Amino acid sequence: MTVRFFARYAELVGREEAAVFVALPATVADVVRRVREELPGARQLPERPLAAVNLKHVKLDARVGDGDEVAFLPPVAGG
Amino acid sequence: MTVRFFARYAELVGREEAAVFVALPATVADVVRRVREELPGARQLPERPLAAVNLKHVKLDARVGDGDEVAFLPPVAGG
Amino acid sequence: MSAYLSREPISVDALIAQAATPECGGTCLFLGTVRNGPAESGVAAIEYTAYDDMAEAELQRIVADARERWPGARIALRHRLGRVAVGEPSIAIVAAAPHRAQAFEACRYVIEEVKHRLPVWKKELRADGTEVWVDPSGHPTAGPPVRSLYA
Amino acid sequence: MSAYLSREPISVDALIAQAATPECGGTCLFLGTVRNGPAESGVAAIEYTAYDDMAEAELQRIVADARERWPGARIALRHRLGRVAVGEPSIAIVAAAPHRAQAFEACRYVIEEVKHRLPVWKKELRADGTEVWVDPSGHPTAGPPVRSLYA
Repeated sequence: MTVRFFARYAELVGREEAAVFVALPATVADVVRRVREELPGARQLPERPLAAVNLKHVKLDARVGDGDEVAFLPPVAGG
Repeated sequence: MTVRFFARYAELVGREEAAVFVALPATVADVVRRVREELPGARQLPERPLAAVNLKHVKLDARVGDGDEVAFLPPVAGG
Repeated sequence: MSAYLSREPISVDALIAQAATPECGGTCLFLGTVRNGPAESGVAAIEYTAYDDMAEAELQRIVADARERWPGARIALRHRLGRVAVGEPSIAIVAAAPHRAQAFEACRYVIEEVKHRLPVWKKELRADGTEVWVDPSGHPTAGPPVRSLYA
Repeated sequence: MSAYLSREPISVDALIAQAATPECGGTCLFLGTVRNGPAESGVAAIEYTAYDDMAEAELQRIVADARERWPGARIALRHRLGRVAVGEPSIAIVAAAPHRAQAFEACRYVIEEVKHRLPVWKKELRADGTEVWVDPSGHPTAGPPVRSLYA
Protein backbone atom coordinates (compact mmCIF):
# COMPACT_ATOMS: atom_id res chain seq x y z
CA MET A 1 0.00 0.00 0.00
CA THR A 2 1.00 3.61 -0.33
CA VAL A 3 2.03 5.50 2.79
CA ARG A 4 2.13 9.30 2.77
CA PHE A 5 3.84 11.69 5.16
CA PHE A 6 2.98 15.34 5.61
CA ALA A 7 4.50 18.53 6.93
CA ARG A 8 6.95 17.87 9.76
CA TYR A 9 6.63 14.10 9.36
CA ALA A 10 7.72 14.38 5.74
CA GLU A 11 10.77 16.31 6.91
CA LEU A 12 11.60 13.72 9.60
CA VAL A 13 11.28 10.78 7.22
CA GLY A 14 12.93 12.64 4.37
CA ARG A 15 10.18 11.71 1.91
CA GLU A 16 6.51 12.29 1.24
CA GLU A 17 5.53 8.86 0.07
CA ALA A 18 6.61 5.23 0.33
CA ALA A 19 5.37 1.85 -0.88
CA VAL A 20 5.05 -0.43 2.15
CA PHE A 21 4.27 -4.15 2.28
CA VAL A 22 2.60 -5.73 5.33
CA ALA A 23 1.15 -9.21 5.75
CA LEU A 24 -2.65 -9.12 5.58
CA PRO A 25 -4.88 -8.92 7.50
CA ALA A 26 -3.29 -5.79 8.96
CA THR A 27 -4.21 -2.66 10.84
CA VAL A 28 -2.90 0.88 10.65
CA ALA A 29 -0.86 0.10 13.78
CA ASP A 30 0.93 -2.67 11.82
CA VAL A 31 1.75 -0.15 9.08
CA VAL A 32 3.16 2.25 11.67
CA ARG A 33 5.43 -0.48 13.09
CA ARG A 34 6.63 -1.50 9.65
CA VAL A 35 7.31 2.08 8.63
CA ARG A 36 9.23 2.78 11.84
CA GLU A 37 11.40 -0.33 11.25
CA GLU A 38 12.04 0.14 7.56
CA LEU A 39 12.40 3.83 6.78
CA PRO A 40 15.38 5.81 7.99
CA GLY A 41 14.15 8.76 10.05
CA ALA A 42 10.76 7.18 10.66
CA ARG A 43 11.73 6.14 14.20
CA GLN A 44 11.26 9.83 15.06
CA LEU A 45 7.56 9.49 14.24
CA PRO A 46 5.32 8.99 17.28
CA GLU A 47 4.33 5.39 18.00
CA ARG A 48 0.68 6.40 17.82
CA PRO A 49 0.41 9.08 15.14
CA LEU A 50 -2.79 10.58 13.81
CA ALA A 51 -3.67 8.51 10.74
CA ALA A 52 -5.96 8.51 7.74
CA VAL A 53 -6.93 5.78 5.30
CA ASN A 54 -8.31 6.73 1.91
CA LEU A 55 -8.81 10.38 2.93
CA LYS A 56 -10.60 9.66 6.22
CA HIS A 57 -9.43 9.92 9.80
CA VAL A 58 -9.15 6.46 11.33
CA LYS A 59 -8.12 4.88 14.60
CA LEU A 60 -4.97 2.80 14.69
CA ASP A 61 -6.92 -0.45 14.91
CA ALA A 62 -8.60 0.24 11.55
CA ARG A 63 -8.07 -2.46 8.92
CA VAL A 64 -6.00 -1.70 5.84
CA GLY A 65 -5.74 -3.59 2.57
CA ASP A 66 -3.90 -3.62 -0.74
CA GLY A 67 -4.32 -0.41 -2.70
CA ASP A 68 -5.21 1.67 0.35
CA GLU A 69 -3.61 5.06 0.83
CA VAL A 70 -2.45 5.33 4.43
CA ALA A 71 -1.37 8.75 5.70
CA PHE A 72 0.41 9.81 8.89
CA LEU A 73 -0.56 13.29 9.96
CA PRO A 74 1.09 15.64 12.41
CA PRO A 75 -1.50 17.17 14.76
CA VAL A 76 -3.83 19.06 12.47
CA ALA A 77 -4.32 22.79 12.70
CA GLY A 78 -6.76 24.01 10.09
CA GLY A 79 -8.04 27.53 9.91
CA MET B 1 -41.19 69.01 29.49
CA THR B 2 -40.90 67.81 25.91
CA VAL B 3 -42.65 64.60 24.93
CA ARG B 4 -41.71 62.81 21.73
CA PHE B 5 -43.57 60.14 19.79
CA PHE B 6 -42.05 57.77 17.29
CA ALA B 7 -43.05 55.55 14.40
CA ARG B 8 -46.60 54.20 14.83
CA TYR B 9 -47.16 56.25 17.98
CA ALA B 10 -46.43 59.45 16.05
CA GLU B 11 -49.04 58.36 13.51
CA LEU B 12 -51.62 57.58 16.21
CA VAL B 13 -51.10 60.91 17.99
CA GLY B 14 -50.72 62.82 14.75
CA ARG B 15 -47.56 64.58 15.89
CA GLU B 16 -43.97 63.83 16.78
CA GLU B 17 -43.54 66.21 19.68
CA ALA B 18 -45.56 68.06 22.32
CA ALA B 19 -44.87 70.34 25.28
CA VAL B 20 -46.55 68.82 28.35
CA PHE B 21 -46.95 70.30 31.84
CA VAL B 22 -47.29 68.08 34.91
CA ALA B 23 -47.20 68.98 38.59
CA LEU B 24 -43.85 68.04 40.14
CA PRO B 25 -42.75 65.72 41.60
CA ALA B 26 -43.89 63.47 38.79
CA THR B 27 -43.08 60.12 37.20
CA VAL B 28 -43.17 58.93 33.63
CA ALA B 29 -46.51 57.28 34.42
CA ASP B 30 -47.92 60.73 35.29
CA VAL B 31 -46.75 62.02 31.91
CA VAL B 32 -48.43 59.09 30.16
CA ARG B 33 -51.73 59.85 31.92
CA ARG B 34 -51.52 63.55 31.10
CA VAL B 35 -50.68 62.86 27.46
CA ARG B 36 -53.56 60.39 27.10
CA GLU B 37 -55.99 62.98 28.56
CA GLU B 38 -54.80 65.99 26.63
CA LEU B 39 -53.74 64.96 23.16
CA PRO B 40 -56.28 63.80 20.60
CA GLY B 41 -55.36 60.33 19.39
CA ALA B 42 -53.14 59.65 22.40
CA ARG B 43 -55.78 57.46 24.01
CA GLN B 44 -54.80 54.86 21.45
CA LEU B 45 -51.35 54.67 23.05
CA PRO B 46 -50.90 51.77 25.46
CA GLU B 47 -51.33 52.64 29.15
CA ARG B 48 -47.87 51.29 29.85
CA PRO B 49 -45.75 52.14 26.83
CA LEU B 50 -42.01 51.65 26.52
CA ALA B 51 -40.47 54.96 27.61
CA ALA B 52 -37.18 56.83 27.60
CA VAL B 53 -36.02 59.90 29.48
CA ASN B 54 -33.09 61.88 28.14
CA LEU B 55 -32.13 59.15 25.66
CA LYS B 56 -32.22 56.26 28.17
CA HIS B 57 -34.74 53.47 28.64
CA VAL B 58 -36.59 53.95 31.95
CA LYS B 59 -39.36 52.27 33.90
CA LEU B 60 -42.66 54.07 34.28
CA ASP B 61 -41.95 54.93 37.92
CA ALA B 62 -38.85 56.93 36.95
CA ARG B 63 -38.88 60.57 38.09
CA VAL B 64 -39.09 63.32 35.47
CA GLY B 65 -38.38 67.03 35.85
CA ASP B 66 -38.53 70.30 33.95
CA GLY B 67 -36.45 70.28 30.82
CA ASP B 68 -36.43 66.49 30.49
CA GLU B 69 -37.09 64.90 27.13
CA VAL B 70 -39.60 62.08 27.60
CA ALA B 71 -40.15 59.68 24.70
CA PHE B 72 -42.78 57.01 24.13
CA LEU B 73 -41.49 54.16 21.99
CA PRO B 74 -43.34 51.45 20.13
CA PRO B 75 -41.75 48.04 20.78
CA VAL B 76 -38.22 48.37 19.46
CA ALA B 77 -36.89 46.26 16.64
CA GLY B 78 -33.30 47.19 15.85
CA GLY B 79 -31.14 45.29 13.41
CA MET C 1 -24.61 61.41 10.43
CA SER C 2 -22.90 59.59 13.27
CA ALA C 3 -20.52 56.82 14.14
CA TYR C 4 -23.07 54.03 13.99
CA LEU C 5 -26.14 55.13 12.05
CA SER C 6 -25.95 55.56 8.31
CA ARG C 7 -28.21 56.31 5.39
CA GLU C 8 -25.64 54.94 2.94
CA PRO C 9 -25.08 51.31 1.92
CA ILE C 10 -22.74 49.50 4.29
CA SER C 11 -19.24 48.56 3.13
CA VAL C 12 -18.42 45.24 4.77
CA ASP C 13 -14.76 45.43 3.77
CA ALA C 14 -14.36 48.90 5.27
CA LEU C 15 -16.03 47.80 8.50
CA ILE C 16 -13.80 44.73 8.79
CA ALA C 17 -10.72 46.88 8.17
CA GLN C 18 -11.89 49.27 10.87
CA ALA C 19 -11.97 46.50 13.50
CA ALA C 20 -8.87 44.61 12.40
CA THR C 21 -5.47 44.78 14.08
CA PRO C 22 -2.46 42.48 13.86
CA GLU C 23 -3.26 41.19 17.38
CA CYS C 24 -6.69 39.94 16.32
CA GLY C 25 -6.65 36.44 14.88
CA GLY C 26 -10.41 35.96 14.79
CA THR C 27 -13.05 38.20 13.28
CA CYS C 28 -16.79 37.59 13.39
CA LEU C 29 -19.16 39.58 11.21
CA PHE C 30 -22.92 39.54 11.49
CA LEU C 31 -25.07 40.89 8.67
CA GLY C 32 -28.78 41.37 9.11
CA THR C 33 -30.41 41.47 5.71
CA VAL C 34 -33.89 42.49 4.57
CA ARG C 35 -35.64 39.23 3.77
CA ASN C 36 -38.18 38.22 1.21
CA GLY C 37 -38.96 34.71 2.32
CA PRO C 38 -42.29 32.91 2.48
CA ALA C 39 -43.36 34.99 5.51
CA GLU C 40 -42.41 38.27 3.84
CA SER C 41 -43.86 37.66 0.41
CA GLY C 42 -44.36 40.91 -1.46
CA VAL C 43 -41.92 42.97 0.59
CA ALA C 44 -39.86 45.25 -1.65
CA ALA C 45 -37.97 47.14 1.02
CA ILE C 46 -37.98 48.15 4.66
CA GLU C 47 -38.03 51.76 5.77
CA TYR C 48 -36.01 52.14 8.97
CA THR C 49 -36.69 55.04 11.29
CA ALA C 50 -35.05 55.73 14.63
CA TYR C 51 -35.03 57.95 17.63
CA ASP C 52 -31.71 59.06 16.20
CA ASP C 53 -30.02 60.62 19.22
CA MET C 54 -31.08 57.82 21.53
CA ALA C 55 -30.18 55.10 19.02
CA GLU C 56 -26.71 56.54 18.69
CA ALA C 57 -26.33 56.76 22.50
CA GLU C 58 -27.70 53.26 22.95
CA LEU C 59 -25.27 51.84 20.38
CA GLN C 60 -22.40 53.53 22.19
CA ARG C 61 -23.59 51.95 25.44
CA ILE C 62 -23.94 48.51 23.84
CA VAL C 63 -20.44 48.67 22.35
CA ALA C 64 -19.02 49.91 25.68
CA ASP C 65 -20.74 47.01 27.48
CA ALA C 66 -19.28 44.54 24.99
CA ARG C 67 -15.78 46.00 25.38
CA GLU C 68 -16.07 45.63 29.13
CA ARG C 69 -17.10 41.98 28.83
CA TRP C 70 -14.51 41.10 26.18
CA PRO C 71 -11.62 43.51 26.83
CA GLY C 72 -9.57 42.26 23.89
CA ALA C 73 -12.40 42.72 21.38
CA ARG C 74 -12.57 45.52 18.85
CA ILE C 75 -16.03 46.31 17.56
CA ALA C 76 -17.23 48.13 14.47
CA LEU C 77 -20.89 48.56 13.63
CA ARG C 78 -23.18 50.23 11.12
CA HIS C 79 -26.99 50.39 11.22
CA ARG C 80 -28.89 51.62 8.19
CA LEU C 81 -31.72 54.14 8.35
CA GLY C 82 -34.12 54.98 5.55
CA ARG C 83 -35.10 52.66 2.76
CA VAL C 84 -33.25 49.34 2.56
CA ALA C 85 -34.10 47.03 -0.33
CA VAL C 86 -34.58 43.26 -0.08
CA GLY C 87 -31.20 41.55 0.03
CA GLU C 88 -29.34 44.57 1.36
CA PRO C 89 -27.89 44.54 4.87
CA SER C 90 -29.63 46.75 7.41
CA ILE C 91 -27.00 46.12 10.06
CA ALA C 92 -23.40 44.96 10.08
CA ILE C 93 -21.48 44.17 13.26
CA VAL C 94 -17.80 43.23 13.29
CA ALA C 95 -16.03 41.90 16.38
CA ALA C 96 -12.33 41.21 16.04
CA ALA C 97 -10.45 39.59 18.92
CA PRO C 98 -7.24 37.74 19.65
CA HIS C 99 -9.18 34.46 19.75
CA ARG C 100 -12.28 33.29 17.95
CA ALA C 101 -14.48 32.55 20.97
CA GLN C 102 -14.32 36.21 22.03
CA ALA C 103 -15.08 37.37 18.50
CA PHE C 104 -18.17 35.15 18.18
CA GLU C 105 -19.45 35.95 21.65
CA ALA C 106 -18.97 39.71 21.41
CA CYS C 107 -20.62 39.84 17.98
CA ARG C 108 -23.59 37.79 19.15
CA TYR C 109 -23.94 39.92 22.27
CA VAL C 110 -24.10 43.12 20.26
CA ILE C 111 -26.81 41.92 17.85
CA GLU C 112 -28.92 40.52 20.70
CA GLU C 113 -28.71 43.82 22.59
CA VAL C 114 -29.52 45.75 19.41
CA LYS C 115 -32.64 43.65 18.93
CA HIS C 116 -33.78 44.30 22.50
CA ARG C 117 -32.70 47.87 23.18
CA LEU C 118 -32.27 49.90 20.01
CA PRO C 119 -35.04 52.46 19.33
CA VAL C 120 -35.45 51.63 15.66
CA TRP C 121 -38.68 50.82 13.83
CA LYS C 122 -39.39 49.09 10.56
CA LYS C 123 -42.09 49.71 8.03
CA GLU C 124 -42.55 47.17 5.25
CA LEU C 125 -42.85 48.75 1.82
CA ARG C 126 -44.75 46.26 -0.27
CA ALA C 127 -44.68 45.69 -3.98
CA ASP C 128 -48.40 46.52 -4.13
CA GLY C 129 -47.73 50.00 -2.73
CA THR C 130 -49.03 49.35 0.80
CA GLU C 131 -46.99 50.04 3.91
CA VAL C 132 -47.16 48.31 7.27
CA TRP C 133 -45.27 48.67 10.55
CA VAL C 134 -43.42 45.52 11.60
CA ASP C 135 -43.55 44.47 15.23
CA PRO C 136 -40.37 43.16 16.94
CA SER C 137 -41.31 39.55 16.28
CA GLY C 138 -40.94 40.37 12.60
CA HIS C 139 -44.64 40.14 11.79
CA PRO C 140 -46.84 42.95 10.49
CA THR C 141 -48.64 44.57 13.39
CA ALA C 142 -52.37 45.24 13.67
CA GLY C 143 -53.43 47.00 16.88
CA PRO C 144 -51.37 48.97 19.38
CA PRO C 145 -48.93 46.89 21.43
CA VAL C 146 -49.77 46.43 25.09
CA ARG C 147 -46.52 45.27 26.65
CA SER C 148 -43.50 47.24 27.70
CA LEU C 149 -40.15 45.62 28.33
CA TYR C 150 -39.23 48.18 30.94
CA ALA C 151 -42.53 48.92 32.70
CA MET D 1 -7.94 23.98 -7.41
CA SER D 2 -11.16 23.01 -5.70
CA ALA D 3 -14.33 24.27 -4.14
CA TYR D 4 -12.84 25.04 -0.74
CA LEU D 5 -9.07 25.29 -0.97
CA SER D 6 -7.49 28.26 -2.66
CA ARG D 7 -4.05 29.72 -3.26
CA GLU D 8 -5.54 33.13 -4.08
CA PRO D 9 -6.58 35.86 -1.63
CA ILE D 10 -10.12 35.41 -0.35
CA SER D 11 -12.85 37.78 -1.51
CA VAL D 12 -15.17 38.22 1.46
CA ASP D 13 -17.81 39.96 -0.64
CA ALA D 14 -17.88 37.17 -3.21
CA LEU D 15 -18.16 34.55 -0.48
CA ILE D 16 -21.04 36.37 1.20
CA ALA D 17 -22.81 36.70 -2.15
CA GLN D 18 -22.33 32.98 -2.73
CA ALA D 19 -24.19 32.10 0.49
CA ALA D 20 -26.88 34.78 0.35
CA THR D 21 -30.47 34.23 -0.72
CA PRO D 22 -33.59 36.34 -0.20
CA GLU D 23 -34.80 33.82 2.42
CA CYS D 24 -31.74 34.36 4.61
CA GLY D 25 -32.08 37.25 7.02
CA GLY D 26 -28.97 36.52 9.05
CA THR D 27 -25.43 35.97 7.83
CA CYS D 28 -22.45 35.15 10.01
CA LEU D 29 -18.92 35.36 8.66
CA PHE D 30 -15.82 34.11 10.43
CA LEU D 31 -12.39 35.23 9.31
CA GLY D 32 -9.27 33.62 10.69
CA THR D 33 -6.36 35.96 10.17
CA VAL D 34 -2.62 35.48 10.48
CA ARG D 35 -1.67 37.25 13.70
CA ASN D 36 1.36 39.16 14.78
CA GLY D 37 0.55 39.70 18.43
CA PRO D 38 2.86 39.51 21.46
CA ALA D 39 3.04 35.71 21.19
CA GLU D 40 3.84 35.81 17.47
CA SER D 41 6.40 38.57 17.48
CA GLY D 42 8.53 38.44 14.36
CA VAL D 43 6.12 36.40 12.26
CA ALA D 44 5.97 37.73 8.70
CA ALA D 45 3.69 35.11 7.20
CA ILE D 46 2.40 31.58 7.59
CA GLU D 47 2.94 28.90 4.97
CA TYR D 48 -0.10 26.60 4.86
CA THR D 49 0.26 23.09 3.52
CA ALA D 50 -2.41 20.43 3.33
CA TYR D 51 -3.13 16.86 2.49
CA ASP D 52 -5.05 18.42 -0.38
CA ASP D 53 -7.39 15.61 -1.41
CA MET D 54 -8.25 14.74 2.17
CA ALA D 55 -8.68 18.39 3.20
CA GLU D 56 -11.10 18.91 0.34
CA ALA D 57 -13.04 15.76 1.27
CA GLU D 58 -13.02 16.68 4.95
CA LEU D 59 -14.37 20.16 4.21
CA GLN D 60 -17.14 18.63 2.13
CA ARG D 61 -17.98 16.35 5.06
CA ILE D 62 -17.92 19.24 7.56
CA VAL D 63 -20.22 21.37 5.39
CA ALA D 64 -22.56 18.40 4.84
CA ASP D 65 -22.66 17.80 8.61
CA ALA D 66 -23.51 21.47 9.21
CA ARG D 67 -26.27 21.40 6.60
CA GLU D 68 -27.76 18.36 8.27
CA ARG D 69 -27.75 20.08 11.67
CA TRP D 70 -29.06 23.44 10.38
CA PRO D 71 -31.14 22.53 7.31
CA GLY D 72 -31.93 26.16 6.50
CA ALA D 73 -28.31 27.23 6.51
CA ARG D 74 -26.27 27.96 3.39
CA ILE D 75 -22.54 27.69 3.82
CA ALA D 76 -19.66 29.07 1.79
CA LEU D 77 -16.06 28.56 2.74
CA ARG D 78 -12.53 29.21 1.53
CA HIS D 79 -9.26 28.02 3.09
CA ARG D 80 -5.97 29.44 1.88
CA LEU D 81 -2.94 27.34 1.08
CA GLY D 82 0.57 28.61 0.49
CA ARG D 83 2.01 31.79 1.94
CA VAL D 84 -0.41 34.05 3.80
CA ALA D 85 0.97 37.34 5.13
CA VAL D 86 0.23 38.80 8.57
CA GLY D 87 -3.18 40.46 8.56
CA GLU D 88 -4.54 38.40 5.68
CA PRO D 89 -7.33 35.88 6.24
CA SER D 90 -6.34 32.23 6.01
CA ILE D 91 -9.91 31.04 6.27
CA ALA D 92 -13.33 32.57 5.66
CA ILE D 93 -16.58 30.82 6.53
CA VAL D 94 -20.00 32.26 5.72
CA ALA D 95 -23.23 30.81 7.09
CA ALA D 96 -26.44 32.43 5.92
CA ALA D 97 -29.75 31.33 7.43
CA PRO D 98 -33.33 32.48 7.79
CA HIS D 99 -32.61 33.46 11.42
CA ARG D 100 -29.48 34.66 13.14
CA ALA D 101 -29.13 31.89 15.74
CA GLN D 102 -28.74 29.30 12.99
CA ALA D 103 -26.22 31.48 11.17
CA PHE D 104 -24.04 31.96 14.27
CA GLU D 105 -24.24 28.33 15.33
CA ALA D 106 -23.52 26.87 11.90
CA CYS D 107 -20.57 29.22 11.36
CA ARG D 108 -19.10 28.41 14.77
CA TYR D 109 -19.60 24.69 14.19
CA VAL D 110 -17.69 24.78 10.92
CA ILE D 111 -14.65 26.62 12.30
CA GLU D 112 -14.47 24.33 15.36
CA GLU D 113 -14.58 21.24 13.14
CA VAL D 114 -11.96 22.75 10.82
CA LYS D 115 -9.65 23.31 13.78
CA HIS D 116 -10.07 19.72 14.94
CA ARG D 117 -10.31 17.73 11.71
CA LEU D 118 -8.74 19.50 8.76
CA PRO D 119 -5.37 18.09 7.64
CA VAL D 120 -3.63 21.41 7.27
CA TRP D 121 -0.30 22.46 8.75
CA LYS D 122 1.28 25.82 9.40
CA LYS D 123 4.86 26.92 9.22
CA GLU D 124 5.77 30.32 10.59
CA LEU D 125 7.97 32.32 8.26
CA ARG D 126 9.80 34.77 10.48
CA ALA D 127 11.21 38.16 9.68
CA ASP D 128 14.70 36.85 10.58
CA GLY D 129 14.47 34.20 7.85
CA THR D 130 13.86 31.21 10.15
CA GLU D 131 10.95 28.84 9.72
CA VAL D 132 9.15 26.82 12.37
CA TRP D 133 6.19 24.43 12.32
CA VAL D 134 3.28 25.58 14.49
CA ASP D 135 1.52 23.02 16.64
CA PRO D 136 -2.30 23.10 16.91
CA SER D 137 -2.21 25.11 20.12
CA GLY D 138 -0.70 27.91 18.04
CA HIS D 139 2.76 27.68 19.58
CA PRO D 140 5.95 26.81 17.77
CA THR D 141 6.68 23.14 18.19
CA ALA D 142 9.92 21.53 19.40
CA GLY D 143 9.90 17.73 19.42
CA PRO D 144 7.58 15.26 17.72
CA PRO D 145 4.03 15.22 19.10
CA VAL D 146 3.04 12.13 21.04
CA ARG D 147 -0.75 12.29 21.11
CA SER D 148 -3.27 11.29 18.49
CA LEU D 149 -6.84 12.49 18.58
CA TYR D 150 -8.10 9.31 16.94
CA ALA D 151 -5.90 6.57 18.39
